[in-house]
Amino acid sequence: MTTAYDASEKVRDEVVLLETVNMKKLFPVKKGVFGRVVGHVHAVDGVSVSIRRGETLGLVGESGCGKTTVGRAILMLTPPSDGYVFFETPRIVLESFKVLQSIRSKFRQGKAAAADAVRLADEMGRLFGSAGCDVSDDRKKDLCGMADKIRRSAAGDKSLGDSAKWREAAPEALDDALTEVAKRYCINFKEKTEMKHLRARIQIVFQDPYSSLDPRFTVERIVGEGFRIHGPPASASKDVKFGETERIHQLIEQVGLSHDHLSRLPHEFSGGQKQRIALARALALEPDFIVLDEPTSALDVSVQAQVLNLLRRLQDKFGLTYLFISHDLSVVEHMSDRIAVMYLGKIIELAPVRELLSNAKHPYTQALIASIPIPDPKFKKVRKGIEGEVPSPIDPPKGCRFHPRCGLAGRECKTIEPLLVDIGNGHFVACHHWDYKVPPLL
Amino acid sequence: MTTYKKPVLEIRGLKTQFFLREGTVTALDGIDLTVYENESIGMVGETGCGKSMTAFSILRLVPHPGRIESGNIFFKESEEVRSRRLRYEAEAQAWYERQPLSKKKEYFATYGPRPRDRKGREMRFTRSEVEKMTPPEIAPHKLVMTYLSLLAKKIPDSDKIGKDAALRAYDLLNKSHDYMRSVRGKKISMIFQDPTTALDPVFTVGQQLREVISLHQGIYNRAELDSRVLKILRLVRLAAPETVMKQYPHELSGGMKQRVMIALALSCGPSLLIADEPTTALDVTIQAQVLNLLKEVVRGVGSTMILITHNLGVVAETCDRICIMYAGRIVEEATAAELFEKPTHPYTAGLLNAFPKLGERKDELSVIKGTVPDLMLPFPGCAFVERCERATDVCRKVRPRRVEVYPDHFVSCHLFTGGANDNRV
Amino acid sequence: MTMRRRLNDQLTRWKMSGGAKQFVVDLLERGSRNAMVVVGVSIITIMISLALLAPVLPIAPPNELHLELGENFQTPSSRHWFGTDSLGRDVFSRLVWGARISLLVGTLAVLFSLLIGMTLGLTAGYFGGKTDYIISGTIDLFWTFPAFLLALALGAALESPGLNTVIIAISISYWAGFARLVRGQSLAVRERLFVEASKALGANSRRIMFTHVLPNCLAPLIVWASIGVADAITIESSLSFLGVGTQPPAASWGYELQSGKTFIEEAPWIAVFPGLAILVTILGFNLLGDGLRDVLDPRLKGLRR
Amino acid sequence: MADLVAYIIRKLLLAIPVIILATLIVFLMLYLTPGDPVDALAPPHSTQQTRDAIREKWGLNDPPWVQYGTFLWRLVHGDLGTSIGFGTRDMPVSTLLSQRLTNTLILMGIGLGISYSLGIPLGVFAALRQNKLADRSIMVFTLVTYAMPSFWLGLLLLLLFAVYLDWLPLQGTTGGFRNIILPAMTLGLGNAALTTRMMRSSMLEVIRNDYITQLRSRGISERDVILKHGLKNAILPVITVIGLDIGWFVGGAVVVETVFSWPGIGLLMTNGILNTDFPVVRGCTIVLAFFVIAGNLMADILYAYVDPRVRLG
Repeated sequence: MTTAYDASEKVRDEVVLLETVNMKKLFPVKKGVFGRVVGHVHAVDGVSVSIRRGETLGLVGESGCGKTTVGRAILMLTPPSDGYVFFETPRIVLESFKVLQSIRSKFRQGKAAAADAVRLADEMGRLFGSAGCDVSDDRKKDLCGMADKIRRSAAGDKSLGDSAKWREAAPEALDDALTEVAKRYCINFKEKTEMKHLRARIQIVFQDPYSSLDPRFTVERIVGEGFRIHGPPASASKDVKFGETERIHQLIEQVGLSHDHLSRLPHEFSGGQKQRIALARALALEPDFIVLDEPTSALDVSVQAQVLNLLRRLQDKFGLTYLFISHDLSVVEHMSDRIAVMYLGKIIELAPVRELLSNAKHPYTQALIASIPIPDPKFKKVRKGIEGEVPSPIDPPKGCRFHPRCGLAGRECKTIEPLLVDIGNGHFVACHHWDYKVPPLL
Repeated sequence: MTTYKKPVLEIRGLKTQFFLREGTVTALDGIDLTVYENESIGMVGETGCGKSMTAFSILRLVPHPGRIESGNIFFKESEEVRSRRLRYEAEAQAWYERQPLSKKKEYFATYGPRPRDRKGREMRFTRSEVEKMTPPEIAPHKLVMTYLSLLAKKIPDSDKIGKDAALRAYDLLNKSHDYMRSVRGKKISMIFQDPTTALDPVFTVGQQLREVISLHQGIYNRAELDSRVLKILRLVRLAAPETVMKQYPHELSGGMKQRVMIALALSCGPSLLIADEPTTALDVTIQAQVLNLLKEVVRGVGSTMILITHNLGVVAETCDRICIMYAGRIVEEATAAELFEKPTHPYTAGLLNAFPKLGERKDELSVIKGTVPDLMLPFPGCAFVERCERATDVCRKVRPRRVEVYPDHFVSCHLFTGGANDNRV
Repeated sequence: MTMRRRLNDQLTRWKMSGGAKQFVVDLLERGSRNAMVVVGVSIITIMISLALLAPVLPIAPPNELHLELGENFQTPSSRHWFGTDSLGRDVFSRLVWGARISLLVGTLAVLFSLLIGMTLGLTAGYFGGKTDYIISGTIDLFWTFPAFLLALALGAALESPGLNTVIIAISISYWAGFARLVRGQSLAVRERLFVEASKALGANSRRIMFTHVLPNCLAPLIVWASIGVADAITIESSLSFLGVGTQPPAASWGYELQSGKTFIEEAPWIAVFPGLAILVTILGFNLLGDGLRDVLDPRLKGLRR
Repeated sequence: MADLVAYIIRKLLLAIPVIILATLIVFLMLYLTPGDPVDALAPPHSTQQTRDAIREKWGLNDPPWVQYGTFLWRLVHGDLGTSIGFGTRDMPVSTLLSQRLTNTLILMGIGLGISYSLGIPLGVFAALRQNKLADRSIMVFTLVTYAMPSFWLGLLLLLLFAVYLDWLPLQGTTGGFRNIILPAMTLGLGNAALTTRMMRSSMLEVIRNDYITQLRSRGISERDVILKHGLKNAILPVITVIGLDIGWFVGGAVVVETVFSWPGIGLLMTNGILNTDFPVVRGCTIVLAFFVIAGNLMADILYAYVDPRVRLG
């Protein structure tokens, strides 16, 4: 009867596996005798991206654009300096969180009106009143109470006294609510022990297979390292007698190696085999989400194909979610469902694969696609690449970061930073001139 | 309408080996290649297939403990001398064709494995031994000896190519070290893969360019040198060449460094430019810039280019002709269009399919099973046999000859030599 | 025969086991193929056995004086292999007894420096930040300051010259090398991706330090310790030569040399043989160190002293 | 050049805490001596009056940091106390030091000269003849030379050149230049051996680099490749340890001066130790420590001058 309603309800109940909200990572640049901080490398500068369960999000960009830092920040290997990394969060919580954030920024700027306080109270009420939000009941009651008071104060109820004046109370309640949600759902707000458990669920495979395996460990120890940290593998879902050794054997088979490889040391393996071992190590704790940081860029083409196929197979088998980071758009295209393009610490375009390749809107994405050499001499096109090189991330250009190299740049590009806007079809782009008609690329 | 193409460089039976404590690695195993004037030829292959080693062998800069074991590299031969040589070679080829298959293995140095004794060591022959082995009625046997005796590192006066002084005079492998130095940088020039490690870190860009220019062009006047340096830096389109000249390599970005490298290579107007993975260390947009520059500049200078890369896309866009290398051998050679349209060797076909192409998303990439063979082990037959889906018995035993399957399209595979059906083995 | 096979089996099993045992087997296997290591180990073994067996060897007691005419300044002969000194003592016997002191000082001083250095180096590498800043500053200071000079100043100032003083002085002066090494190594290893992977699996810093960082420091530490013993022996003999180290009548190579110096024209053997003993011992440890460096980690070639 | 100047200034500033720490350690030496600190500073068998004067002068009753201040203040003014040893009693330590300073500097200068002018060419030569007979012999020779204790080497040289061959004077300074040859050789040879080994391995590393192949591919002669490009790169690690070398020389100078009775600061120090002349020993330690610090500073600056990459840091 009400299928549309059902669908929307489904979306509302959906749990988003990973979402970053305005994630930033700055590295201080030190200089002089006393290590004075003279500036910051804006490696990641406000990245908001969401990854659904079971999909592969590709992240492309040139060296120094911050794509590797995004992966490392999600894993807390280099914890983000600002922003939120949500893990396994119901969509309703996320939506409320974003609304609350926008209201907070209004309050910070001092532009808030009574209507905003009412909106705030409504939003808080909805968030902490719902069962989807997993916060202790006491805190929920507290926060709902606060929301209630604010609403009444904003509505002009004088009976509550000065202490409940919405102008003072609202920012406080907002901070409380945001912290409460962040503490429950954000990786970068977790306690140490909680973090350790989360670590088992998010894993990474690095680019360089040569340095990612300890040269003094046998393959068995490398693959089994997770069990030394988190204890033996969970046997509840598996056969009763399912010990560590069996699990390691199973893992090593899953990545296409054999049992007699287990007692060997990393230096006896080729690059592709090392990458398989690294993959087995990542899979050992049965993670949900794996960051693949250029997993094949150190490999030869024929071996790369083997590893890419393996990654695909494993994803289907275990329902894994990937963040696939690479500089190679053709590989990313092959692997991903959606692609995000990064430039100088920002995501400048994000779209489903086909949409991005056939209908790229951002001039940088267009240039990136045009720069890729096509292994087919029939396309001996005159390349419409871009001039110049990526500016320093220490002092990125004002306005749109791409404007010094952009053919379409106008005055507004030099001053106003374009926001990532939805242009339909799940296509997001951060450009003032995305509407500009472009000749087809391929 | 085949126009006569003038060859710049002709490689014949080039074999380069590395002598390690663990054994002998055969990095190049009988390379034959002809590079014509004003063309750009791409050499494609995976790590360890010997594509870079070909470049170093041409310049005779094979690092220790490697050595060029045999072969000839004819550089800028005169037309008359070349035709004579081709005649010798054709005679030898014809003789070889007449041999029963079992003997082919034993004899022919260029196309087959070297004869080995029971311990697997390579056998070296004296002249009389070779004559004893060779049926007397066959005249071109002496050519066989050329190759065999080159192995023995001496050229007896009875073999045709070896005796022909005019022919030998063009062979780079016969030249003195001083002569080679005058060729390097001036006539044959090279661009290296990683510009961060291939420029001397403690000299400025200007100093490094001046050194090369003054060496090969005999210019010692500082002002003139500087103007030359600026000219060449402008040619590679470096912004602010005056500043770049005074800078050290570490002060430049990767793309700029590679431009400086190109400037170094082109500074003396070489007739042959060897670019060894010139864009591998660069980002894709910078790669596009550098490739465009290379194409343009090479055409502008009127030079010939050998482009070595692992990226099929790069050669497809840049090169006229492409050689596919595998385990130290050239397995297929064709024009770019032809190669991508009709990949003939199973390895080429596998490589093309394993390469993810933009806009052609597949569920599964087709793969070449297994890994590259150990170059320390001798393979009497085809090097690709272990990974080949269509390998037969003969592939394991006899090295496939190079055959022309289509016009100007050569392949070394028993599927096309007729060897696969040869039951005389 | 079966013994040998069983030993071989055991070694193979250890080799496959990874970790410390595998490291030891590897060390033995590769070391025995390196000529420098073999020569070095042989020299050191001979020196150590001489030193250990000194009390039971059929040699004259080192302090037995023979002041009778003709008994002192004897040239080397079958009775006194290395001759006798100005007091008629047997030079060979004094050298054998001197080996005890040199080797003891060398080993103990290196052991203490190793302990100080490893603790401080690991602390700096483990905590990083301010702690690292202070510790590495101290390390650098001690590193640039010549160990010998510091030991000399300490030896001159410390209460009573003697064996303990020398060991303490050398340990205090020499630890910086070890600390630098461990700190540098731990910083380098922490950058390696396998440590990152371990972190991603949830390993804490302590686990990373002890399972990844420390084992990867082992090879350079062994190399360094071997060369360190040679250095410590040099310093000890230099101190004794200057009269700050071991005090007579205990037999010490440096002191023997010093007393032989006066008679260098008439009885060169008194000074020549102790020097030779020092030379051979130091050579042995240096050979072992250099050889192990080649065997274990060729990248360490740049390291010095 | 501006970046080089900034670099030097930075290095000079960084030397200040080092100097302070070094003087602090020297200051603390006094408290390592047995008994009352006055015992170490006052001549033996001196009257209570003299002892009180000394106690007063160095403020030994003050709190430690004030004492350190007094010590520094006097140090800056060149007052290191007076000698209490036999023969030099009551002479200011600074006078004793300044008399000997030149001799030590000459010895170390010539020693350094010998060690680099021998070590660098030998190292390059050995690298170019890697694993050949010449290389092997050089390596064995340097290994043995380095293992030789310098006092023993000195004695052997004396025995050979002064006693048996009688070419050079036994000891002292009366023979002019001929006197310095043996001490300087003794001091320089050990470090020459070390420099040779270091230069060799550094050169071997450098010639494996891509840029060396690149230079060869430009037709540049082998001589230029090695002596111009190779040497300039290979010498960098050697320069980084010049500071350590100077430290080594300072330590070695003490021993060598004693062996050859060369009247430098080292000999002064050994005599001071034998005479239990604490003020002299302390003075010598300070001067030698300054040598080390200055040497390190010079090495840093030299390094920045040769290697353009360092200055940025």
